[in-house]
Amino acid sequence: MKRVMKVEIITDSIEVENVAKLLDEIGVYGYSIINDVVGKGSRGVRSGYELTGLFKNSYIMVVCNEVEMHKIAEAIRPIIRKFGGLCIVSDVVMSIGKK
Amino acid sequence: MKRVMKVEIITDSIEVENVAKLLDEIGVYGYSIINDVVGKGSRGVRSGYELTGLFKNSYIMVVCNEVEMHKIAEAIRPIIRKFGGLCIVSDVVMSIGKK
Amino acid sequence: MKRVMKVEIITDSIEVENVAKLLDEIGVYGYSIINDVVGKGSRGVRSGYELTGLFKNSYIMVVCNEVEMHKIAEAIRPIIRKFGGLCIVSDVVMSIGKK
Amino acid sequence: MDIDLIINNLVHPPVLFFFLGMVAVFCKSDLKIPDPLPKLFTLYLLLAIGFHGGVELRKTGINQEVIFALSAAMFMAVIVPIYAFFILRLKLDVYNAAAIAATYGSISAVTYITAVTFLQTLGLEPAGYMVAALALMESPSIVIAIILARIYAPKKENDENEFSWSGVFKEAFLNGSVLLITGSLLIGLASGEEGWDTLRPFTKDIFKGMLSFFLLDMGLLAAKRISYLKSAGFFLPPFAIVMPVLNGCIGIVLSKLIGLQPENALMLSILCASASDIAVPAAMRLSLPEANPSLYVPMSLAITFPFNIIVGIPLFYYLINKADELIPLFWK
Amino acid sequence: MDIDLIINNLVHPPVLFFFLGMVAVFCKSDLKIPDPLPKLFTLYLLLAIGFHGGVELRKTGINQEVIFALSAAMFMAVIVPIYAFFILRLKLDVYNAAAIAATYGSISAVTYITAVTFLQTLGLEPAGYMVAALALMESPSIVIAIILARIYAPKKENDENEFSWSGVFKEAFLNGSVLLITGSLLIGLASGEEGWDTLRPFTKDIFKGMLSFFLLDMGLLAAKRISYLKSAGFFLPPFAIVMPVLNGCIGIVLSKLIGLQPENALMLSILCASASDIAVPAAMRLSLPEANPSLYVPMSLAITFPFNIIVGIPLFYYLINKADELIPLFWK
Amino acid sequence: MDIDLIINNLVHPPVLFFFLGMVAVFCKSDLKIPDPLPKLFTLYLLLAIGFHGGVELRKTGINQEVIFALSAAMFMAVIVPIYAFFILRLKLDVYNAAAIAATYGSISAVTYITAVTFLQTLGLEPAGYMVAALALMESPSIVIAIILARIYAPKKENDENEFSWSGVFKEAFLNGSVLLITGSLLIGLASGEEGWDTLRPFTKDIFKGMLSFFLLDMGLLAAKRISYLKSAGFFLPPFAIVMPVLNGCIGIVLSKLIGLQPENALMLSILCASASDIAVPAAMRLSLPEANPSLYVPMSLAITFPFNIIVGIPLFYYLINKADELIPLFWK
Ligand SMILES: Nc1ncnc2c1ncn2[C@@H]1O[C@H](COP(=O)(O)O)[C@@H](O)[C@H]1O
Ligand SMILES: Nc1ncnc2c1ncn2[C@@H]1O[C@H](COP(=O)(O)O)[C@@H](O)[C@H]1O
Ligand SMILES: Nc1ncnc2c1ncn2[C@@H]1O[C@H](COP(=O)(O)O)[C@@H](O)[C@H]1O
Ligand code: NA
Ligand code: NA
Ligand code: NA
Repeated sequence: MKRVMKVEIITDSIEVENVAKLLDEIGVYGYSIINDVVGKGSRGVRSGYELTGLFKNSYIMVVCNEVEMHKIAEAIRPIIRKFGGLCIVSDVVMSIGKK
Repeated sequence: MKRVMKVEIITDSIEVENVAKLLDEIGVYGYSIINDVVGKGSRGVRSGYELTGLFKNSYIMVVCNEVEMHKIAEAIRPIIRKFGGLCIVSDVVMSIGKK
Repeated sequence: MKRVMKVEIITDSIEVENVAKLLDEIGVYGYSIINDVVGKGSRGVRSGYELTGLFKNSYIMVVCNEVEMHKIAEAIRPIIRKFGGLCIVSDVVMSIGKK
Repeated sequence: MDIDLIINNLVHPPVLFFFLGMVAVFCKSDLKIPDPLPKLFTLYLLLAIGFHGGVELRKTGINQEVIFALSAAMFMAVIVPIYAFFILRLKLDVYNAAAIAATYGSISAVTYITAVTFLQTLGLEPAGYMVAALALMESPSIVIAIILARIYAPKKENDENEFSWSGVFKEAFLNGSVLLITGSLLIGLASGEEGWDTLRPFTKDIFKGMLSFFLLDMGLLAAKRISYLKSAGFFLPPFAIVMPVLNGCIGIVLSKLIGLQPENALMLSILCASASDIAVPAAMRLSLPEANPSLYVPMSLAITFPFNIIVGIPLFYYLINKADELIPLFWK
Repeated sequence: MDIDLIINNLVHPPVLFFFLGMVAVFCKSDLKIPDPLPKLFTLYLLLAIGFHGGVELRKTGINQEVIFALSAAMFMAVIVPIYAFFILRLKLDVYNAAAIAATYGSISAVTYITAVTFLQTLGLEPAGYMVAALALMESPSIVIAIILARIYAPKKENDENEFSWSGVFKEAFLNGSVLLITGSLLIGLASGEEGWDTLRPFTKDIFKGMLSFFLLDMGLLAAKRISYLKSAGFFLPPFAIVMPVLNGCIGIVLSKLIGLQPENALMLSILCASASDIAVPAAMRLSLPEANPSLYVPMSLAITFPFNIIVGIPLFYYLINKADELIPLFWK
Repeated sequence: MDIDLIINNLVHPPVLFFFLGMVAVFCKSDLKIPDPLPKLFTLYLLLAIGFHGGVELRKTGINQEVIFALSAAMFMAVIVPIYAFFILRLKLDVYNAAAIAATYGSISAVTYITAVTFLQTLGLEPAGYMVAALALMESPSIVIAIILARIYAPKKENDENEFSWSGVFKEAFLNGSVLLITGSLLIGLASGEEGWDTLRPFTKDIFKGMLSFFLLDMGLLAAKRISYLKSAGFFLPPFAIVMPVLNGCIGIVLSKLIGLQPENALMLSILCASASDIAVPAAMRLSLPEANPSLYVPMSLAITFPFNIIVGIPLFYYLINKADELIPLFWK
């Protein structure tokens, strides 16, 4: 039972590998990705383009500590600027997981 | 870094377009949708019906302010009454996103 | 408007039925499952194995009260030990749902 | 009853794949056809059946026999959900009774083509217009069920404005599966023999293979859903067998009255006997969300469907051929 | 203009399935081909078209006609996005103008094969090298559009280091769809007749069936996307019709200049007239994320594509056959 | 060794599509076959191979040759994981050694059919019972590996109650892929020639096309997984080549001892040489979750599989034909 932070990122799914690389560089312990996210934001509807599977978002969740959280926000800011999306942060309790 | 609210809605995925329309009317800035959600609740298991892709839920997440949050809860109540599901709300910090 | 807990579990998706069974035994009111989750953790990248659809995680979310939350953490600990993953807990407000 | 008929029906590869699917579930194998691949097979079958039916229908044209057969089909599609509803009301609430009645009043395309396959092994081929009967029988029971639910359901406050007849008709007649099979039928009608030659390798040659895959999946689904029926009590499982037999027999009697050939009589009776697996669940979810899908889906999928393809098809065929002896008995 | 040509084109089953898809959306049916099944059809069509083209190309070999035709194709692929860009700049910002210009400079494989299908009903078959033209025309407009956007876009601070030419060329030429059609073409070239016999039942026999499914989905998509165009104003919808007609006519003139057979002239002009539905959206999303996909995708899908398969193909064919009369008029 | 054999093997379209997939990844194209489409090809191949094998097996029946061949296959399936385990233990922990041993003791259906395709271009066809050998060889190594892991793994506290033999056998023999291929084989056996005629267009005619798609995807996957092997050290990559050669050669020797025809000897040796790509990963994930899938999956997929289809198949065929000269040398 440890207080940690949950970082949630939503951005264009073509950038998901770049985000993962940044997370690896920051050295977070792990992350989870959900790939089929659609939605609406400042750039209009992103509802997927069935012919080619384009134009979807990904949701990336990272459970980490506060220092890492700030590094993540710093690192992904240019990606979200260019490809859209958002990043939110909240407090959670790690109930089961690596120390 | 701004305190905002995260509204999470789960309901039958046939209603997802109606929920999106309501959100547009309320004028929220954006929302994200995950479509392949299964689960269990008061109406039994909703595990998807493979032949036709029926009987799944959708998860809709909206990052918004408190006023919008109340409007959303108001607007979608009849949908959740009829088609099942739930709506939960929590505080988060917007780390990157439109002001 | 009632304060409740949100339990989020990520583990290997082959165990998802076992987790659901445990949740049923505990008697939680409901739960939601997202099945196509990839990610990285202590056991390396789990990016899905396209040929067979193997090696993916599932995300399970349960809105419940505190007593149930402790029971859940207790019950799924051995599964997460064996198959990896994590379990986090946070406070949310139930805006619409069964009392 | 000729045991050869049953065996002959069962050793056909597509039907064997149905059993393979059931076996896989019973021995807890992880064999699975993941979403949305089953939808591909569904779309394919509807398209191929509709198109083939349209091409055949163009060959035969519309004559008295066609009109009689379609009227009989239509009659059954309207009458079955009504008497099914009142039988079901003995034990069930209005919503579930209506949804199950709709299920049994509508039809199952894959049961239909399994019956076609059965006839083909006997060297027979049903008339093309039977596909039109199939398309016609999909929707009426949906409308009837919604009307019955509206009449008999306890009034809810502030609900009036939600109900719309146009919505009901949309759900019933513009349902994806109804539209695809009807549209394909019309395309088959419009393009005729020439169109058929264009699409034959796709809609006919690989058909049995796609059907095998589909039935493999139906086997997996049927076996998985059986467990849902534990909560269904002692009334519904027998209903899911007695109802199709009853409907099938009425279908046979009607066929004899209007003088259908045995192969067409089989198709009509199996349409009456079959329960919807695609169109009705889709419509009920939207129009009667109060009904419990873990009742009407597994009854159709896990009991009536296997019953029909294992017992129903050869049984009805046997009865049809015996009917000349039986009907006089019945009248006495 | 020969009305028979249009009708003949329209009653072909694959085209009828396109209309069925549109009808389904207009009457608000829930018919849907869920993700990623449409991708299966896309991959199949690209593979089959490329492979077939390769096999045919090996038969004809490379001669003067081939070189002329490919040069003309290449020329159009470079020139169209340039003049389209400047026309679009009259009303649009740099990013959207560039993305739409790229869309119209590139090609649509499914429009191409609908034209092939049209010719086949007339007993004609285009030369195999036209598939090479198709593959060649996919990418250049992507590069041109990115260059134009670089030149004319307002400079952003600290952006220089993000841009990479290798990235642009990668996106343009190694785009999944470009690579699959080119790779399949090379495989067809390498394996020739013998390889063709191996794959024929897959790449040829069931082709029209897969095309029907694909067009059904295109119909669904096209009709759904039309609503997106509400926000597009009064300039873009007419552009989406005038531009293909203009490009197609230039294609016809070029074909006549280099002396192509009518069937090959039709292919060249329809390539010029068609707008990208697969390769360009994929490339723009990465290279010009500032452009709005809800403009360039529906323009291509919901206007230009239906226009081309309904009006464009028979129109261009008519014009090609009348061109000997028209071109002299044009010179006067 | 005959260079023609290699080239002949390589210019076959399905194999060329494998290379196309690899090329796509190496030049960082975004070509991708999204989930769950690859599963469709997997299910198709297993169904088609099993069914075809069953039909052929019914033709030949069970004779001494069949019994000898199946016994040899069974022997290899048991013995390979045992010696592989002890070799791997030199460098690896128990869990990973067991999982990799299971991988190399089991078989790859797609390697098998690539070898069939290779033989067909030489005008040869392996006996139907070899599919039974394939099905038989899938599972034993899974059981052996779990037993070895149980014996040699460090005891964990409170773990005893989790282990169940029935679970192990279920995973090994009722694994989805094992069940589908075995079930299809039995269906083929039961329905014979007549069933074959029913399904031939699906299971045979379009087979090479589906195989091409499957191999395209295998190429994409193999190339993508190569990078995972960076962390595998200097021991495993050579192991992934030496092991199949060793196993294949033992397979050849056994084939000669029991007097198999060259075509059947090739099938037996390629079964021995191949490493599991479907059944074992599925079983290991559940039964040995402690083993690292990013070792055993890419070894099989990114090294052994390409090695076998490029070098292994022609090499073994060459050796089989030279074996009469080589075996005496070996005995001396
Ligand atoms: N307020 C919001 N709440 C939830 N998701 C959002 C919100 N704003 C944007 N998104 C997601 O981020 C994606 C890109 O947003 P944008 O860059 O604003 O177009 C959208 O398609 C949504 O999936
Ligand atoms: N307590 C809960 N926690 C998480 N999800 C729930 C909960 N209750 C219901 N759900 C979700 O909401 C859907 C509909 O619920 P219901 O209307 O109660 O049948 C279920 O299928 C679940 O996906
Ligand atoms: N810190 C984390 N944040 C988010 N997800 C995680 C984290 N650590 C692990 N996971 C998820 O849990 C799965 C299994 O983790 P592990 O058991 O550590 O390999 C990973 O594949 C991720 O999807
Ligand atoms: Na019925
Ligand atoms: Na063009
Ligand atoms: Na092996």
